Amino acid sequence: MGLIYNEEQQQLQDSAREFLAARSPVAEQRRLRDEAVPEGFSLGIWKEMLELGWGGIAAPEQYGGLEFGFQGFGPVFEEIGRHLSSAPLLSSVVLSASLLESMGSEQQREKLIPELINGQRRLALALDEDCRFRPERVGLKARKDGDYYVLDGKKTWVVDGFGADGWLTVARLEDESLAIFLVDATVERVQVDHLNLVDSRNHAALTFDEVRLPAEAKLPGKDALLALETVLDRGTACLAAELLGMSESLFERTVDYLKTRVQFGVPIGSFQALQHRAARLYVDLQLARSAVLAAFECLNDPEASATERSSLVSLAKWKAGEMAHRVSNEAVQMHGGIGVTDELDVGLYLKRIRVVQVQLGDSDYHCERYAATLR
Amino acid sequence: MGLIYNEEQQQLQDSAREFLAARSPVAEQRRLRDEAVPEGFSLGIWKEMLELGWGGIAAPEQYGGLEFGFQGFGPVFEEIGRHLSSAPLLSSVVLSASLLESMGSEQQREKLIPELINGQRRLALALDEDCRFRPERVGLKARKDGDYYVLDGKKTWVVDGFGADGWLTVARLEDESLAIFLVDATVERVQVDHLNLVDSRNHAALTFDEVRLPAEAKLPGKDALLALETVLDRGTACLAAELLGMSESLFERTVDYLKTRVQFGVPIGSFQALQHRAARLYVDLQLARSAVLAAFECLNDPEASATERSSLVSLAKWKAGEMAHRVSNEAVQMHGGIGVTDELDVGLYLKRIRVVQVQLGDSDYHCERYAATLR
Amino acid sequence: MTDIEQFRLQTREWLEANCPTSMRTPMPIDEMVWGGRNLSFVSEDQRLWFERMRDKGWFVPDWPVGYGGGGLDPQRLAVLESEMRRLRCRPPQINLGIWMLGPVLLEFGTEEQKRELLPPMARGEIRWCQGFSEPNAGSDLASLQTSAREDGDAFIINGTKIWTSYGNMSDWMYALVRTGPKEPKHAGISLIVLDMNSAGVNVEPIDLISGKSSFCQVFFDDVRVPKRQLIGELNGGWPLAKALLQHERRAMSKFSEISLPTHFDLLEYLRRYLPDASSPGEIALQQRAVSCLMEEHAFRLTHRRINETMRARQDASGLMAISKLVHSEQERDKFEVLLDVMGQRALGWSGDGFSERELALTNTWLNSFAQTIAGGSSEVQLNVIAKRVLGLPEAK
Amino acid sequence: MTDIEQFRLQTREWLEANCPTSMRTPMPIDEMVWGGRNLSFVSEDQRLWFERMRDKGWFVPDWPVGYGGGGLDPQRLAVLESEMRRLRCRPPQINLGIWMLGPVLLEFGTEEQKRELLPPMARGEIRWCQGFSEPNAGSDLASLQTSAREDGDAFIINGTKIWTSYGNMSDWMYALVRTGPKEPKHAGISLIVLDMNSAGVNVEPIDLISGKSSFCQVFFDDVRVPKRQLIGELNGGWPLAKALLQHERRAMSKFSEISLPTHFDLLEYLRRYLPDASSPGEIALQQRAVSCLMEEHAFRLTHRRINETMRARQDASGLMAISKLVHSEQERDKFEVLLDVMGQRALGWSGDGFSERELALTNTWLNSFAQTIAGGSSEVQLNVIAKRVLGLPEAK
Repeated sequence: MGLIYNEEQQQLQDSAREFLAARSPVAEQRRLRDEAVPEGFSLGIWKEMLELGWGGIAAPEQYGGLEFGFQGFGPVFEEIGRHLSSAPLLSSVVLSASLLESMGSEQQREKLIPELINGQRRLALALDEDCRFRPERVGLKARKDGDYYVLDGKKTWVVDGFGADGWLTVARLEDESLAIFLVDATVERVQVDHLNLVDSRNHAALTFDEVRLPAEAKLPGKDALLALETVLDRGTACLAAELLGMSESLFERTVDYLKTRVQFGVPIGSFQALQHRAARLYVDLQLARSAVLAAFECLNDPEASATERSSLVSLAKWKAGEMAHRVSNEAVQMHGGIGVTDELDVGLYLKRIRVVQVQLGDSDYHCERYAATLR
Repeated sequence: MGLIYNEEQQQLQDSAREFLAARSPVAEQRRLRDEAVPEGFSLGIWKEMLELGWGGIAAPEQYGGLEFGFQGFGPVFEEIGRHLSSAPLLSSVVLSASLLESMGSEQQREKLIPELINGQRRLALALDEDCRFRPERVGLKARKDGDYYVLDGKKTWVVDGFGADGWLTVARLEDESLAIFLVDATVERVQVDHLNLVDSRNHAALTFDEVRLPAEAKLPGKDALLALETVLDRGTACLAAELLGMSESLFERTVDYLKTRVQFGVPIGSFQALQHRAARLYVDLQLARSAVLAAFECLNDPEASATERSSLVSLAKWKAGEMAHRVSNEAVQMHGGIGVTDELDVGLYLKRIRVVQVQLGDSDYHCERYAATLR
Repeated sequence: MTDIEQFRLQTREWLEANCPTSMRTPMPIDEMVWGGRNLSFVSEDQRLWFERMRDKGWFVPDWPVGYGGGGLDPQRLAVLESEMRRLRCRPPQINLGIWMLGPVLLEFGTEEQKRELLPPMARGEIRWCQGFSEPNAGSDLASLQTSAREDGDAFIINGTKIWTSYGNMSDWMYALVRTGPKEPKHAGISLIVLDMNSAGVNVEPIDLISGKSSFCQVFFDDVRVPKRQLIGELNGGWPLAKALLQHERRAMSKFSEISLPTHFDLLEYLRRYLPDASSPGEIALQQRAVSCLMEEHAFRLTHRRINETMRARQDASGLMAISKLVHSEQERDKFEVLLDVMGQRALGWSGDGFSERELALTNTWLNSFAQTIAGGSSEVQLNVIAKRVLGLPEAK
Repeated sequence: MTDIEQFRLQTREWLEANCPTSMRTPMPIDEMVWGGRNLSFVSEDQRLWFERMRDKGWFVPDWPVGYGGGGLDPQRLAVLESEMRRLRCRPPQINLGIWMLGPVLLEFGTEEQKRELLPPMARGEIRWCQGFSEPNAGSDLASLQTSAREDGDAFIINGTKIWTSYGNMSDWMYALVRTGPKEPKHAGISLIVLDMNSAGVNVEPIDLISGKSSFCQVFFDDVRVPKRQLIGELNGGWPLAKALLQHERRAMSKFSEISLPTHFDLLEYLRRYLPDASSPGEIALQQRAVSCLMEEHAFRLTHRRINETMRARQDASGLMAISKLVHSEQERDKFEVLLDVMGQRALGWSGDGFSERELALTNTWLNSFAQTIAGGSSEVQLNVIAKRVLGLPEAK
């Protein structure tokens, strides 16, 4: 690809924008919130997305995917951000299907990936345990007991974990290495609690109380941490694209407001102090866009090293997060009184941006990770 | 005192301002630089300062001081900053006389403090060894050898160290504890190199090559590190006051320029973006002033604990440093092209501010030190 | 003993005898007594303290006795206030009428208006709200559009007011309206008072990004207001509005003195949520949090400096001009750091997954966005500093 | 083989034969050949390369042969440029005359002026400097005050120009002067050229905060300039000035392509001066430095994006509008961090106490302040982004 969208990506973006504007605009997100839909998304719209082929963008043809390449998620997540749309695309496809592809048995891959892609099944990744993202700090224990594993511990901030058909659960084995278990939602002694965050999406806390799983629930692939890193990089890039899309939309709304809102007889956008601040936001937006596109370019490049990948992905999430932070704060401030009312969509963007900033690592985390690639 | 100057302090400030404006204005600093005066100050003006009593502001009456209290140095160093004046008041009086007072023998105190106060003798503190201030990281070694000590190692950034009559040198003993030695300038095997920094003041590097000193050169007081901390806090507060004075003067010049410089037919100070930036500098200046005054109040308070003292002093240096940094950058930028010419005094302030920011600990150092007081 | 000393003694005795001990404790925001038609108390002590002070006329100790006040001279007023502070007495009643409209009525009202409006105010029988801001007139009050058209012995009001605190719980409103549609902006404004029960008044609470709020939007649809409820001259409302805004500033500072907003101590949260920072990112975050604490410390010192400056009768106007800006921005900055420290734990909206304090934190964080906008946005504050304090020329 | 292919082959052969290998290396700033009356070379290769290219007319390959140019059409010009790039040939001569005045003369000059001025320019015999800015006309060029009064067949020039690069080493100047003192600002300006040896011209180098500089202030005291040295119409200089400024932008980017400014790699300095950050303050500093590196990285990617956007023939104007602002501010920010990392070691002015690189760093740091001012200050850049890119209304 490169640092501008190629023709296919452009088409994907156009069709995503058209679809989301029609079927999943910001008003839909407001409806989901006001009606307190527990899944945080609309099942119908999710099916439509999958019919458009979004589930199979990166998946191999043999599992029913389109093999379009990972680059296809860039424009899609940008548009998802722009429309504040909500769907389990990240949790069930980008994270879960990717993880199964690298860690699952051939049997698991053949059965599960097609189901994830076409929406027959929905999985979520259960990784976090702390309030700050630290994928290496896993405390949930998996103890071998004959032919079984016994899982004990807690997971939190499981995105789309409520109502999922199962959770890919990261656990620590007795030898201190990490393993990933496919925990079916029907299994006993898992307690699922809904966590209602400011973005009104689907977040869950899971409590595993001596949960017994058959041995084959453990994904057989080697080096779970390495596989996880690759998969998390993909998810992180998608979140960066979502931040970019949200911020761009919010920025456009703000610039429009500056042009139309009149105070003291002139549009407030004629005040130089606001002009300079808006110009600085534009600068930040452009730098962030370059970083996000570079991350997707790298994820799509089979020759890229793990270091290059984590460097560019962390750069993208860091820069998009910092930028989105500034854009959202300034959007509220520049809208003045009306900016803090729930009536305007500005607040919905602000809240979702804050959640995405934190998910899969905030700025401090990714700055630290980028620094590690410089050694 | 409190957070505004009392009557005596106000008088001290007025007289210092009058004196410095007449005898040591910015032009004098420019002259010292252009003529490359190696001491970086004028001996004549220094004597006049001492005749005004500045040397004895904080010193006990028994040693010829005025016992005015340490609070007297606040207004004096503020004015020194305002006029960019240069004198060994910090090095020889605030640091050296204080250190002798707490660590010297009765004999040393009685002989040396009066001499420092009246200018018969000039000492400098030799502490730094690294490019970042870390008073605890002393590598210069002092080895006991019969009735002698042998000093070996290097010191750098010794303020006013060139041409001094001696250096109070911080060294590490064989048992790893710190000690302070009075090294007379006449002693052999000390090499003095002049370091020409952007502020054109007197900075020296000292090389001790197996320097033999009589045992009594070691100040007899206990716990050199503790004494040093107290003394450094005093010096740090004075530097914060100097930063405050420099910044206030620079800010006033900048606001004047904004009012008088005409571009596109209007004074540039009517551009809202510049107005807001100037207003933010004013805010910073006020917060810094409060912090500096609080530090002096605390230094003057015999009941204040060491923790309170280091907390307030570090706050003052940190805030004054951050503020001075912003004020100096903005002063150059707002003056436009002429701001980067040597003709204007703006550059002289900028350069001196950068040096003072670093001396006795920069913002990172003092933020860390403040944090330690929160434990 | 001088008269004043005697008054102090009597006042102290009376307060000690009449102010219930439970009314000498800090007052949580939901225990404020607002007065008005729908008066209600959460405790018997609260009712007693309200009634005793009311009967002394000490809701408004310095108003003339004839209008229901306590008739105290400035010296005695100061004594009463200092004695109440000494005992930490809660204010027995809180009412915008007393703080804002009352003084303006005393200065600009007709004798008839004073007799009609002040005594119920002084007895806490009417709860007042304010109708200034409009959707298209925020910082720029002079461009307000709510109109009052003359019709016989009444005005007919049409339009809307926004950001009216407790509009839904108030009995009367004082409002700025446009009576002179052709006059230049400042010149066509009048001040009127009206009963919120009047036909055509509709009040809707405003939902904020932080959730439900006490702010309301008030709609006027052909609301009939008798002409005698015009305060001051027709089209002469602007100087009254300025007087009211000055009282507002004083009232705001009084309000912040007596109310106890939920305070979130950054240091406490640092210790709880980031007890041992070990990775470079965590350490950098910790140092950033410390910078934030240092800025707060410098501001607390500045606050003390304002007080000392005023006590020394020196000019504190420059320092006062920065106060609101710094405070509101520091609060916002503090929450930004708290969000970084607490991650998703600072982003809870509701439910058992979060502690009450965590949910309160989210709420306060989201409210902090309003603080840099309401009561003079940061931009307005910066304009004021640039022009009034630094003397920079009017923006071209 | 087409003509063009043949030309490419011949050019390649000629360059390989005539460009000395030492002239195919990156060019340090002090090895630039500026042309002019006081021509001097640091090496024989330099002289050879200069003379050979001059004799081909390839200082100005696309100018007409009649004016001393190479007479190449655009296609052949592109071939020559790409072949020179391929061999990494240094530019044989650098001259503002060629880059800026020449094209304007070709478009606006009289035949006589072209015949007189272009050939010596094309042979590198005259070094040109520029007289635009004045102490009271920086960003606002239209308010320049240097006057040219008519006196018989000459103009008499009085006034001063500032920020003239290498004014003290140049032979001729092209300058904007005010010929119509009564006309509105833009309308009274003319473009003239003059010999710096003329009586009444005085040049003084400007000392900057970083030390000696190549910038000069030029003073005119009753300087007599023949009327035939007026370029374009009397009072018609403004459109020419705009054309010149456009060439200036192109020249600046060409200049930054061929010159090798001393680059300071933050990462390298981090490794050298802060090899093992251990205290919280040092770790926070390190993370701050990493943020700086990340911003630089994002900007490098943006630069690449500009190129890709242009290659795809899409609109890159918004991205180009941010480029100068971001670059100059990132440089300044980088030095701020370097100062924190290196402490006093970054603040050396002269002497053996500092390494050459440390002293160069101080110098470059202090020069970085000029970068956010010169060539369109950051404020001007922000105005341009706000208005041209975002379409915000003119400041009131």
